Order: sequence, then structure tokens, then C-alpha cells
Amino acid sequence: MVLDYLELRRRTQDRDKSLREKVMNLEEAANLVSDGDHIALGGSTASRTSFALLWSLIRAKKKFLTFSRSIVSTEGDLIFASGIGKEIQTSWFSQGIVWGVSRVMRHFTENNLATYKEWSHMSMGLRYRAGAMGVPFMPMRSMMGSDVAGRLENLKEMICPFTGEKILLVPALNPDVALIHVQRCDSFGNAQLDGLTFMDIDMAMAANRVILTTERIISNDQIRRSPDLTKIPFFTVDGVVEVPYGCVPHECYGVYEPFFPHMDYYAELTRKDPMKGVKEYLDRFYYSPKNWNEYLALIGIDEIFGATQRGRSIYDD
Amino acid sequence: MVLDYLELRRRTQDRDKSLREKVMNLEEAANLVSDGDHIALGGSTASRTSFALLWSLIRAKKKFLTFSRSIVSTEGDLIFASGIGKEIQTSWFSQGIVWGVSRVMRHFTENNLATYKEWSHMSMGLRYRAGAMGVPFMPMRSMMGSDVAGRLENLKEMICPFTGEKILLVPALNPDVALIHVQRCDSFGNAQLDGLTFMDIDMAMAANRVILTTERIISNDQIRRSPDLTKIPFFTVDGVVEVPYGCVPHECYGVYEPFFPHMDYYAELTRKDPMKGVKEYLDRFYYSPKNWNEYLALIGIDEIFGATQRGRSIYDD
Amino acid sequence: MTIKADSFTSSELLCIMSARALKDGQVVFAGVGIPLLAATLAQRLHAPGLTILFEGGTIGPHIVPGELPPTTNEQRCTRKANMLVSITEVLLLLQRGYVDIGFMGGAQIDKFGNLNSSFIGNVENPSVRLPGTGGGNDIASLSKMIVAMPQEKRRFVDKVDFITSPGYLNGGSTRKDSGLISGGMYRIVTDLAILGFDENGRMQVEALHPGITTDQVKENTGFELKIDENISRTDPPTEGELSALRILDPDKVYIA
Amino acid sequence: MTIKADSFTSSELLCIMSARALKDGQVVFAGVGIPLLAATLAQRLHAPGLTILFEGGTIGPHIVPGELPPTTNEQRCTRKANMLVSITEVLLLLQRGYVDIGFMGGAQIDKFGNLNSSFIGNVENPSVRLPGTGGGNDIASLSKMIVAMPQEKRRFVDKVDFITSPGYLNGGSTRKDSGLISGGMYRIVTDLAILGFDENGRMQVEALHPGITTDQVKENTGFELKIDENISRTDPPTEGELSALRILDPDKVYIA
Repeated sequence: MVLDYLELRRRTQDRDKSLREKVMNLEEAANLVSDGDHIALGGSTASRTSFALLWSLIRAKKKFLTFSRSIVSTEGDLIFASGIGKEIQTSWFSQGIVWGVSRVMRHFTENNLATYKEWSHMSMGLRYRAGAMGVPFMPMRSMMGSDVAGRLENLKEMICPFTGEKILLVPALNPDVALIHVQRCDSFGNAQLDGLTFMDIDMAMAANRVILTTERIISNDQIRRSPDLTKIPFFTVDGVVEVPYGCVPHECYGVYEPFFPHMDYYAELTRKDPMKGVKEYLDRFYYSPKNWNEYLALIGIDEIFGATQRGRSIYDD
Repeated sequence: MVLDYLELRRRTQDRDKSLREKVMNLEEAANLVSDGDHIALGGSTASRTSFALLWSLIRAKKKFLTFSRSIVSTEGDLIFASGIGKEIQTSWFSQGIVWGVSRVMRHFTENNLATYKEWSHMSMGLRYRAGAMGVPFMPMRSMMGSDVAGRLENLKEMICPFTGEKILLVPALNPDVALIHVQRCDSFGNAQLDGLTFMDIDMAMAANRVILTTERIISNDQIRRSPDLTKIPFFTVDGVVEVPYGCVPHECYGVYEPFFPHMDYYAELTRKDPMKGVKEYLDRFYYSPKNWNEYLALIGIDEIFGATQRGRSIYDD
Repeated sequence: MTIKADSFTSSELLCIMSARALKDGQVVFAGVGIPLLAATLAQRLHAPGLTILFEGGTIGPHIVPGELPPTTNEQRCTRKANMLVSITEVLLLLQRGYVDIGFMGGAQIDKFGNLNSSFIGNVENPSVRLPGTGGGNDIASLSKMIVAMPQEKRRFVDKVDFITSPGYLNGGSTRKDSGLISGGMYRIVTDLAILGFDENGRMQVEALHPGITTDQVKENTGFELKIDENISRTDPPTEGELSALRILDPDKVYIA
Repeated sequence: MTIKADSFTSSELLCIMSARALKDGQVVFAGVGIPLLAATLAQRLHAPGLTILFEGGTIGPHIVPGELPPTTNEQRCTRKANMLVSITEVLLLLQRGYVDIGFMGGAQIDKFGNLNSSFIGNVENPSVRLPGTGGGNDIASLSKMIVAMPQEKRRFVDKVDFITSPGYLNGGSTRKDSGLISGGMYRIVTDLAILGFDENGRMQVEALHPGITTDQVKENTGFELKIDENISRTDPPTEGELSALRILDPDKVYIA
């Protein structure tokens, strides 16, 4: 469903775009998300997943959320299994090719307990981009003729008035909320991202609310000293939460790599009896810890040091 | 005229996209430009204008070139007056607001000796972007109803199939050549740009050939140590020319500011008798110097030091 | 205390009066010249949290006094900025709806707020070819507009020779019908008055500057202008405003 | 010297045979798994100037031996890269035409080269819901394709259950007619043979791997496959190829 332009403008107009402090904790950030929202997740697969915020949304027992992302990994299993969301729009969904097909995803989709709407990877990116640009669609040249397109109700084909070629139009996506984890940002929400940015920039510009989790909060002076390093502007941001290791067990570029032993453990745990396994996982790592640091402690300092050592190594070349 | 997709693909396919040395001098770079080409100029107004290359194109007596740029300053006067080009597509054309309306531009356009095709600034940007994305058009929401749109033959209006809103489609622009000046690049053409990037990235991706002039050539190792700082990828680039002060008398962000006294001198020289003035300017600064350094010497060391001091100051904050 | 109306230039008056129209916390897309200067002045006075956007790709800068950029595409525009983006990206912020106010100067305007900065006289054979739209067309197409320009008969015409930047086109619903369903002219700030627009998109006087008579306004306007009998008046520039302004532009680049 | 066919795994054979299909100086868009490994192998052997693109946004990296990324979206993919861009930008390189070869793996393929990585069985009520397309659909829609996959009857079917990544659709002009006017399947590299496509987009055998019989190929294919009598044969993997490959993947992440 494409937002009509005046409605999109109204929602943006109503936002407080002033340069203001937005630092809050995970619980406060979770309150910025309403049941029924469409939530876009930054990062891709096992990289820069805003896990700390997802963790707090699951603990807050949110309902009827729709999620979209470039590529969905284990967070998709947890979204379905925790019951906070019943629909995910993405291009690929499983922990990662080396771990095989997600048994939890299979359980929910094969039994029609939840919906995985499959879009081509580029079409997901262009939907966010159209939303970011304030236009109702983007033209593209892939997907035509495939069953991926055939199964999506919200696509239009047109004949290009300039060239006479057949062109596919994909609908703009303006998420209610985007959850994005970054390496650094200031307390106003000006964010610097290192390495791979995935679809995060378009996502932030397209969304009607943005919540940043960040490894570090830096001063606005530091931002203003190299404004060409800012990738997300403060006025798109509604909440800033400082959460070191906020992507665990996934990667944060240049800070820590994925927590591979933990991801192997999860894959093993959900292999035989997916639902029993994922419930056990949620109970142990999501519902019982008092806070995020206790969650990290459960995963263990050995894994944290190992992933951090590998993460920093990118700068050793 | 929008390139048909198969023709665009063919031209791109035919290019040598391998990782190879591309360092050459200004004269060799000028040979990469053929009479009749459409040339996109990087930078905007008095910033990062690829003046050294333009200078060599004028000295090489190129003919029938069409130019496009975000905003055109004095280089437009020189394109018309030197006779290398008779059409410029841009959104604004004069040296700069503080110097008033260009008398040279007025002479050529008011007497129908040359064509200035006026597009809105965003539409120029979206034309390059469509070209960069490999689609025949971009949708946009401005320009409709104005005489700017009314005077352009190559625009289409459509009713959005998703929202029923009226949308304007602007045609893709894939220049034959893009001339872009950067602060740093390696000998393969991987370029790092500081500060304002204007429309240069989309321009480089859209063009069928790219010629870079650069303040410095750095090693590929240095590029590979921070790949997230690369803004233009090597395989789009066909020529790399190391030309310190290659934008004089315009600005190169963080290196030198515009050469204001020289620009005042030019404005004064072309105020009373534009054609006599611009001819004198071309003779003195374009046709007589033996090489680019002699051109710089003519402008003078005082101006060079002054502009450099002001240019570096951006990093003093 | 306030000071005599002859102790400041009309450009200074334009700057101060239009700076007052900007509110703290707004995002304003400012053109070069008076708008750049007035937005910076507002930032220094009543609107410290004003976010200024420049066409060159600058988001939230702090212009340095005495180092006013001659265009919006130079490094001087980027001092202490929060972010730099491409020209296309910064213009797209207008389309996305992140801009509260579009703020630009004007060469020629008509009774429906249409601006001309392209041609004087016949388009095919003009007496003057002006520089053109720049981002003006995009800003006026997509945002709520404030225009600052001197009020003269030759500048305030019944119908512009060429619509470079759309106001209300031919009035009524013609702007919306053309596809421009958002934004539109809000205020025209001149050296004589503050002008606005009625429900049909026709220009009208909102307030007169100190010491200005309704006749003066009419004499300097090329079309009939509605002026209420008991029209309100603007407060004269204060010393604080004038001194702050002169600190920003000591070389009188824009306030000469 | 060459070595016995039982001294390498079928994954190793897949890697080496598909690596050979890549030429120096090409730009190849490589998927995770065998393609990533094979492209890196080609870079180490005959194609040092090969530019590899990864879906995560990496342009021209050098993968570090023993540090193979489990996906194409991690920092391991970016080692010594020339440039990093967004996912959308790297995929747009396919559309812009900068990619010479699209290179991916496959779960199920049919006689017209259509790939299925979405559903096994009935789409509304599948026996297996697979992970989906990722960039596969975009790569196959927009580029000249090499696919590396093991040849088995259940994988090489007459008609895929679901067209995730388009080959020649129903053959003939159906791909072009659908709007996909560029790209298309070029080579399918299996552990038994190198397959290509005829002018109607139907799969055919181009060459058999050492020691493989035509019957073996037919037995492992779910549809009729054209095989020329005097079909050519590929050269067996060399020690150099095998040792280079095993250095890249010492933990046998992909070549097990």
C-alpha cells in the first residue's frame, strides 16, 4: 500500500525536526513503536541487526507488527516465534547458507501460521528508495516474467513513453519505523556508518520514525568537524540509544564479527524440534535476563572477545 | 534523447572494465573526447570545475560539443566564446549572483548564437540518476505547470498507477563523457571526494566515458585500506590526469577557495564589451600559455597562496 | 530603543523582516543572497535551532561572519555543518517533505506569486536572458514559500513574462490541477510591506513597514493590490537586529 | 600432471570447472558459497584482474584464505576492496550494464534454465519453503549467467515448481517478451558436465567432465538432454588448481 502524497507530507510535517537531544534507554525506545506498525530493520542477514531493540520489542510483547528488511536471518525466526509479528517482507530468509534452511521459518510458513512475502533484493531496495525520494514508485528492469513478480499483487508494468520498452514499477515503501544500529552518532541522531551501509540510508529517509542504537555516542562538534562522514541526518531520527554490542550475536562492521559459536548453537537447538528449540532460546536469552548486559553475559565473555578480535582485524590490513 | 537499453548495454559492454593503469596527460585526455560528444561537467558553479580539461579541449579546438551541468558559471562563457560547444543544458548560468548576469551568456543566447536549455536543478540531477541506474526515466513532483517544463520537449506526464496522482517523468541522461575533478584517486580511477559531491557520483555512473583530473594520485593500497571512502569506482573511469590546481580559478573543496580577484577581473573584463573581453581572456589565458603551469603562473602566486590558505581553513574548525 | 527608518538600507530591512518570518526549530531551504543572510541572522537571534539547507548539499551549517559564500555550492556554505549530501539528495528533501520553509529571492513576480528569473520580454527573442531557475522551480514547486525582494513596479507585474518558479499559476485550483498538490507561496517580504495570498492565490498586503503609506505600496506595484483599511504594521528593525546583521556581512556583500 | 578423479570432492570439481569459465578483466557478480569461492580461485589463478562484486555492496575485494564469509553481507567480504556501496547501488550495477557475468548456485533448475530457490511442491502449500531469491532474481534478470550446482534428477527437472530466477522462461522469445531484453543463462556447471543452451533457450550439454559417461548425465537429469556424439571433454582439475582451492577453504566450509 503506497501512502498518498499529502498523507506522507502531513506525517513528515507533524514531526519535530528541530536539533534536540534524543538519548533514551531501550524501554523508552520500544515505546516509540506501536502495535500494528510496519518496521524496517537496518543491516542485512547477520550484519548490523538492531538486535537490542528487537529484544526489547519482544520483551515488551508488541503485537501485529509487519517487518521488512533487505535479507532476514535468525531475527525473523524470533519475530514469528515470539508472536510480535506475523508478516515479513524480504528477499531471503534463513540464518545463513552455511546453516541450511531455517526450520522455524519453515514451520511458520509451511503451516501458514505467518507470511513471508518474497521480493527480489533490488526491488526491496528500490521500494525504500522511492519512499526516501518522496515518489510513489521506482522503475526497474528485473523480476518481470518470474513467479516472484507473479505472486506479488502490488506491481505495475508500463510501456516507457521515451523508449517503448516494458518497465516494471515497484511501489514506494515508507515504513512507520526504521530500527538501525550504527557505529557512532551524536545525541541528536547524526550518524556515521563504517563499511557496508546496506539499505540503511534509504530506509532512514523513507521511514516516518527512526530509532538508532549505537555503539558510541559522540559529540555534535565531532560530527560538524567532518560533515561529509554523516550518513543519516538528525532530523530523521526520533530516538538514540547507546548500546555497545547492540547487534549480538550478529556483526557490527569493524567492531565485532558474528558470534559464530552462538549461531551454531542456535541452529543446532532449532534443528530437531524447531518450536521447542526456539521457545527455549527465547526463554533463556530474551525473557529471563534482567537487562541487555545480562543477555551478553549469558552469551559469554569468550565469544565477546573472540568476535571483537575478529571484528577489529578488518583495520589491520 | 534517451538511449535505448540495448544500445546503452552494448556501449557499456564494449568498455575495458579491467583494473588497469589509466594515467595520462591533458592532451591525451582531450583525445578521449570526440567532436559532437555530450559532455557532463562535474562540480557546480564555482566549485570543482574540471577547468584544466576544459582548457585542453578548447586548445584542441574541439567542435559541436554539447555540455550539461548542475549549474554553469564562467566555463559556460568560454565554451560558447571558444566555439567548442553551441548547446548547454543546465539549471542556472552566470558566473555567480554577486557578479550579476553574464554578458557573454546574454550575447550568445539573446542573439540566438547558442542554446541554453533550462531544466530545474532537481530534474538535471534526476536525469543523471536515471542514467546511472540504467532506467529510461525518473519520476518527480516538481516543474509541472511552469514554463520551464513547458519549454522542454522531452518530458512526459503520467497518472501514477498506485496513487492516481499526476507525476512528471524526466528522461535519463547518459553523457558520452563526464569530466570530473577530485581531490584524490588512484591510477586505476578509484576516487575519493571530500566535502560537497554535487552530482558527480551519478554523473560518473551514467556516463559512457569518465575522465578524472585529480589534485593527487594515491596508491591503490591506500584506496583498499578504506574502501568505504571511495566515491567513484575504477571501472567507470577511462583516464586519470594528475593536475594540481586543476580547478583554478574555481574552488576545490578543502584545497583552495575560488580565486576571487581573478573572477572579479573576468567580470570586469567582460562587462562593457563582452565579446572583446572574453576573446582577450581566451587569448591571454587559454591560447598563449605553453602549459597548465604557465596558465597558473599568469594568474599569479599571490592568488594561489591566498586561495590555498582560505581553502585549507575549512579544516581549522 | 528603535532607530530611524533612514538609518538602514532596504536590503537590511529585507533581511531583518524576512528573518523574523522564520521560527526556531524549522528546516529552511535558503537560496543564495538575502535568504542565506536572513536565515543565518534568524539563527543568531530568535532561532538558534533553525536548520538551514543549501542547494549545494549542505545540511545545518553555521555561516562564519564575514565569510559569506557568493554561491550556495562552496565550502563556505559547509562550515560546521551537520551533514553534506549531493545536490540531488538535498533537493529531494523538499520532495520528501522534510523542509518547512522554502526561502528565496526574486527578480520578477506577478499577482499569483509566480516568479520569473529566466526571460525579460519575449521568450524566443528576449530583451534580457536571465540566469534561470537553479533550484528555484523545485523549491517553489514543493515547499511553503517565503520570497524576499525589493518592491518595484517593474518587478511586481500583472503577469510574469515566464513562469520560472510556480506560485499559484493562474490562481484558484490551477496550481493543484497542474500536479503541484503541496507547498505554495506563503509570504513575500519586500522593503515596503509583508505580502500574503488570499484563498484564490491572489497577492494581498498583510502588513506595512514603519513609515510606509498604502499609496507608496500601490505606486510600486504593477497590479491592483488589496490593502485593508486598518492594515497592521511591522515593528521597525531594532539595534540588536541591525548590529547582528552588520556583523554577519561587514563587507556589505548582500546588504549594500 | 593431472590427478585421479576420486581424489577431489564434487564441490571441488564444481569450483574448479566454474572458475575456469571466468576470464581475466571481467566484472563478475558472485553469490555466496561455490560462486564466491570459485571467483576467488579464478582471481588467484588465471584471472588476477577479475573484479568481484558481492551483493552486500562490495566492489573488487580480495578474500582472505581461511576467512570465507558465510554470507555476502559481512566484513569478511570487504577485505582489500576497492569500494563499498549500498546493496541497492551494487545491484543497480547489473541494471546499468557494468557486470559481465552473473554467477550463482542453484537448488532446482529446468530445461529452460529457470531457477527455483523458493518453494518445493505446491506454492500455496509447499512441502519445503526455501529461503528465496535474495539477489538471484535480479542477477538472472539482468546479466549473462553462470550457475554452479550438483547434477541430480531431483534438481534438474522438466519444469521448476516456481520460477525464482528467470532463465529463458518457456523458451523461444518468451524471456524477451516478458521485458527481460538483456542477459540470460550462459553456462550451467555441474559435477558431471558443462551445460549450455540452444537458440530456443533449451539446455544442452557442451562438455563432459573426465570419466563421466553420457548415460550418467542422462540418469541424473529429469528431462531429455541433447548430447552430441563426439561431445568434447573438460580437462581434469590440476594439482595447482586443487591446492590453490584447498588453501582458500582449509576448513572445507564450501568444498566439503
